[in-house]
Amino acid sequence: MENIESIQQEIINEFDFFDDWSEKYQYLIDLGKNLPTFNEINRVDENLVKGCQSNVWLHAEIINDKIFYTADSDAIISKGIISILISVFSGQKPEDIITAKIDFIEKIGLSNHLSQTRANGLLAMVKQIKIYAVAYDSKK
Amino acid sequence: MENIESIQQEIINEFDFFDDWSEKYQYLIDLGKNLPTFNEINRVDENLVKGCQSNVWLHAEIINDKIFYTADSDAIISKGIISILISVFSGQKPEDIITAKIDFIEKIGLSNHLSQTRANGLLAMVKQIKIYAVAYDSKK
Amino acid sequence: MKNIYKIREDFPILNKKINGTDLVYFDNAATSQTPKQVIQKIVDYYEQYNSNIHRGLHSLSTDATNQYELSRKIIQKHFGIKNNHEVIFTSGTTHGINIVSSGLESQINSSDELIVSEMEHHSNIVPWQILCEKTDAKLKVIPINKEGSLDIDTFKTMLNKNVKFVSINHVSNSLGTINPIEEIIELAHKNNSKVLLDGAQGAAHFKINLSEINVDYYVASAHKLCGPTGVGFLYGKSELLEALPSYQGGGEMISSVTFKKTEYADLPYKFEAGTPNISGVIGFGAAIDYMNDIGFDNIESYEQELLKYATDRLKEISGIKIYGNPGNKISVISFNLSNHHPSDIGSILDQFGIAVRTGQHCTQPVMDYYNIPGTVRVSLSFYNTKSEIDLFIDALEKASNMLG
Amino acid sequence: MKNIYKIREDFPILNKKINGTDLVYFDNAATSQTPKQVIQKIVDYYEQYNSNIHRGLHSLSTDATNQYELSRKIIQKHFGIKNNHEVIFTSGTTHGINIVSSGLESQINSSDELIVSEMEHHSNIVPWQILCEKTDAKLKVIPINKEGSLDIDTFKTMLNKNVKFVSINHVSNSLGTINPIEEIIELAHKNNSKVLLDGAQGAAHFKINLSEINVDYYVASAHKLCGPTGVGFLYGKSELLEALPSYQGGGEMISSVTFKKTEYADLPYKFEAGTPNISGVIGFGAAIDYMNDIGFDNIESYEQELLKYATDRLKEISGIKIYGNPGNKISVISFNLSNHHPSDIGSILDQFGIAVRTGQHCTQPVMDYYNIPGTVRVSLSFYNTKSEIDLFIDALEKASNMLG
Ligand SMILES: Cc1ncc(COP(=O)(O)O)c(C=O)c1O
Ligand SMILES: Cc1ncc(COP(=O)(O)O)c(C=O)c1O
Repeated sequence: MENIESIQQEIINEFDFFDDWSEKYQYLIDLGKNLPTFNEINRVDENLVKGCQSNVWLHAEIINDKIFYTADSDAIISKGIISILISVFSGQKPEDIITAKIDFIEKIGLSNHLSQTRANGLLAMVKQIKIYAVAYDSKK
Repeated sequence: MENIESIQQEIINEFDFFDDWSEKYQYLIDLGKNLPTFNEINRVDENLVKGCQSNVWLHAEIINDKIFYTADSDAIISKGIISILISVFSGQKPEDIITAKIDFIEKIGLSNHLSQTRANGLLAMVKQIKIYAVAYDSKK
Repeated sequence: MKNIYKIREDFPILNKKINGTDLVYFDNAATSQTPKQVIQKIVDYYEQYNSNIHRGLHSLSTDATNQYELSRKIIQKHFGIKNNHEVIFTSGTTHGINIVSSGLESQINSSDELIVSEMEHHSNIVPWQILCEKTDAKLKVIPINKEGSLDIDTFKTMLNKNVKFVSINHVSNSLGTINPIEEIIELAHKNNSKVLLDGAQGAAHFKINLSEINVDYYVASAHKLCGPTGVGFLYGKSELLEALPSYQGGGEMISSVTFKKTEYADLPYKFEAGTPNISGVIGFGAAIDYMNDIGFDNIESYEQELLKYATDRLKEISGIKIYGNPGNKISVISFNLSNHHPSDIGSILDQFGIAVRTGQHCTQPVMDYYNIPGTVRVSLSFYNTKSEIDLFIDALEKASNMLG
Repeated sequence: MKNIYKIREDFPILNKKINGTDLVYFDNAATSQTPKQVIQKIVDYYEQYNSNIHRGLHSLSTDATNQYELSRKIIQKHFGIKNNHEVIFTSGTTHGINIVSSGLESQINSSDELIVSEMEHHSNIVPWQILCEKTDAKLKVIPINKEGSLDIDTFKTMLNKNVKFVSINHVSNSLGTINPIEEIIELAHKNNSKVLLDGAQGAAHFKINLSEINVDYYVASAHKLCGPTGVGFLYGKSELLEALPSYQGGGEMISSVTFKKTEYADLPYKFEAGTPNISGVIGFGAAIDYMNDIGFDNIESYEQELLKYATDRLKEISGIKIYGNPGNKISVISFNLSNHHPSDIGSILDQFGIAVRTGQHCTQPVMDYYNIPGTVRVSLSFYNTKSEIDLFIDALEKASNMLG
């Protein structure tokens, strides 16, 4: 498993290929469509991320000291964003997730193309990802 | 007794002599100082005119079918204004007071020099004067 | 009507570029744009006669008071209100409803019933829920039907001697439905129920004469009427407003204060405690003057033309589902496209410079009724054009392709 | 400080002529004037990004939301507030006090006591009278003395276990007295009483750190702080605001509405029902930025200089009686001249272009204490000058001659 920083760098490289916002959006949409099916058992209110315009469910479980995230949303662009977040964080160690500096969002130029409402949603997702990590970390 | 209209005209003529606001104000102040002493018996809440920044008391009595007004205020400019109103209305018949068109206020150019608050106060006084007239008229 | 391009010149914001393309502002039901005449009036206030109003003896205060009270007269005249003191300035529709709902507390008891409808804005639901919680009165709900109209037959069966109050919007902000308010008011009055009309949406689209329709209370917001934010008004019949306790304590609303006894001022000041939104009130008057210059008849017919054009063009797109198809509606269209989430559509449209609103539009019960998470809402105003609608349709088709 | 003539250029209204002469605006305690930077910010809003805030997906809404929330941050920082959500936007000081006083209804009962002072503005008296009427609690009053200071010794004897709340102004608007709030807060807290500080007058004259003084609630109005009308803020400690019921029902303040159950949103939105005064809030932030650019230390020392000069010059005039002579005061002077009625002085000063306030200044108990119908109040701001004071003194002497 690569570390969080290098995965972020890969994402940044990937987005560098795109010429305009529509290609970025198309990429997000495609990612959203390919997000693995969410286990219906986890579609519960406790997994709802507050502060998104659409519903976002985020589930976390720990396997061999690493956290694995799965998620879903009823909006496809949200799903695309989640997909990226999962590729960054899923399979990492709690302590790494907690301390990770998340800067790829500005670097891929997406923040200019996300409304405040969506940007808040994204922040809420990152926060929730970190909260899970803190919770697991403190249980150790 | 002259009629209301001709008294108003005299007041307008009088004010025509003045060059600026300060002479008008000085005249009002002098009139205020010379307002006959108000009978203390009439300094009661029922005689208070609502809507003036200072306290204005207005009393009316009927003698031989004519209404005689007396008034007082704790502010001298208000007293001056009252003094003019009394010279216009006091000693007139109720029906004449009720139907009188009051236009000397604009014509003497005082409305430009009265704040809204004072102008409202003046209106309130005229209204009260007319209310007394209506009351006496309906008793006849 | 004044030439549409001349009208558009009055609105500086319409020149704005978003993401490199021209702004197309189709979110008028949330907030309308402000013409330069209104902006200038606000600037004049701050540059020429900014001052606290009432009781001031100096010229600035006189000017500010006169302009503030002039707005009251403009509103009185425009809305066909009998008495000047029946116009109470508020901070908006929500504030106006709350003055009434909280003021009724002592007049409502546990055997009483209040009626709202399923299509109300949250601002016309929550205050009545709070009142019902405090008094144990019952809140009843007029249902809507698939067309997005009120079910008036059911409303008739709901009326009984316990119904003290009916609070209803003139026009639904999420569906655009124009409700048969004359009929509702008549039915309610026959039942001895008072009626509050939420005019937040209606006021911007046609002229209304409150004395003629004989409504008991009416509320609206300036910001939906080409006016500034933070101001609106409440109309109430004199005798009802007099029976209503004041909402806030403070300066201006009292005539005398001692620690033994405080006397309240007369209407309208009783409800206007504290320094009001003076520049806002003055801008509100200017906005109504502006709209009357354009002419409400012109506004109405032009907006209906836009509505028809936009609806027709939308229907060309496959997968479009429009919510609400009432006989009478304003230029608001709520829709979804295939199974796409409204926020996906809204985000992509925004990239094309097209501002629409997505979500529940503060009318969650309407969304629950249609069992959807929300809609994309296009709301058109008299300063919009058919070519803007074309741009919107183009963008929507592109969004549809992107979402696949 | 920035050169005073440069500062005056920021205020377009200061060029105004009244009755042919230059305006001298000495009514700053009623409403302060607005610099062009703030006016421009308001114009920018309407010309560039006027839009309803929160939940909107489009760019205008994003811009408006960001600017609105930026103002919250500016206020948070300026007033030394720990948490951003502890800043609640209101329509002004009066509104803020009413949110608290009406919200406390369920926490106060008939054995409780509330304390205000004899020098409060009506806005900080009437809401508590209403609360006491509803709950049968007792309203106690800290007396003032001839100097126009609070009688702190008496306050100490008033504190007992029944005193739940103390509501007090930082600075008296009619006398200018700066109250010893640190001491009052400490005494109240030792007694387990909560304290609301009415900052309507204080906020414009010096910086205050609410965390340091550890006050429980604080309120102020933008229009007294070089900001626009119709906006202010309420600060409250998180846990207190959370325990307070929301004041109004409506949009924005709820997170979910069904007819079965409505869930309220978190702070600060719980108290910000309905479309707020968006342009006002944004202008408020710009006003605080503007004043910080001038520098509150500079403002304070310059205003003290003006106060001293004006007081000295006033005292030269025979028959002047100044009310209040506390150790600490802001640049406000309340006076009478011989036996002349304040409104006579005010009217004549207005003819000379000098705007002062006359009357009771919404502090009738203070006037009752001094047994006068009112005062002439001169309130100076950092954009006033000594030569304006000279003009005022000249005019006052002429008024005195005219009145004889
Ligand atoms: C000390 C004090 N409190 C409260 C207020 C009321 O402020 P507002 O009218 O802005 O609500 C004022 C305004 O004059 C004041 O001076
Ligand atoms: C029908 C209706 N009622 C009430 C409101 C609330 O208006 P405001 O937010 O101006 O208080 C709105 C605004 O969206 C509305 O559309």
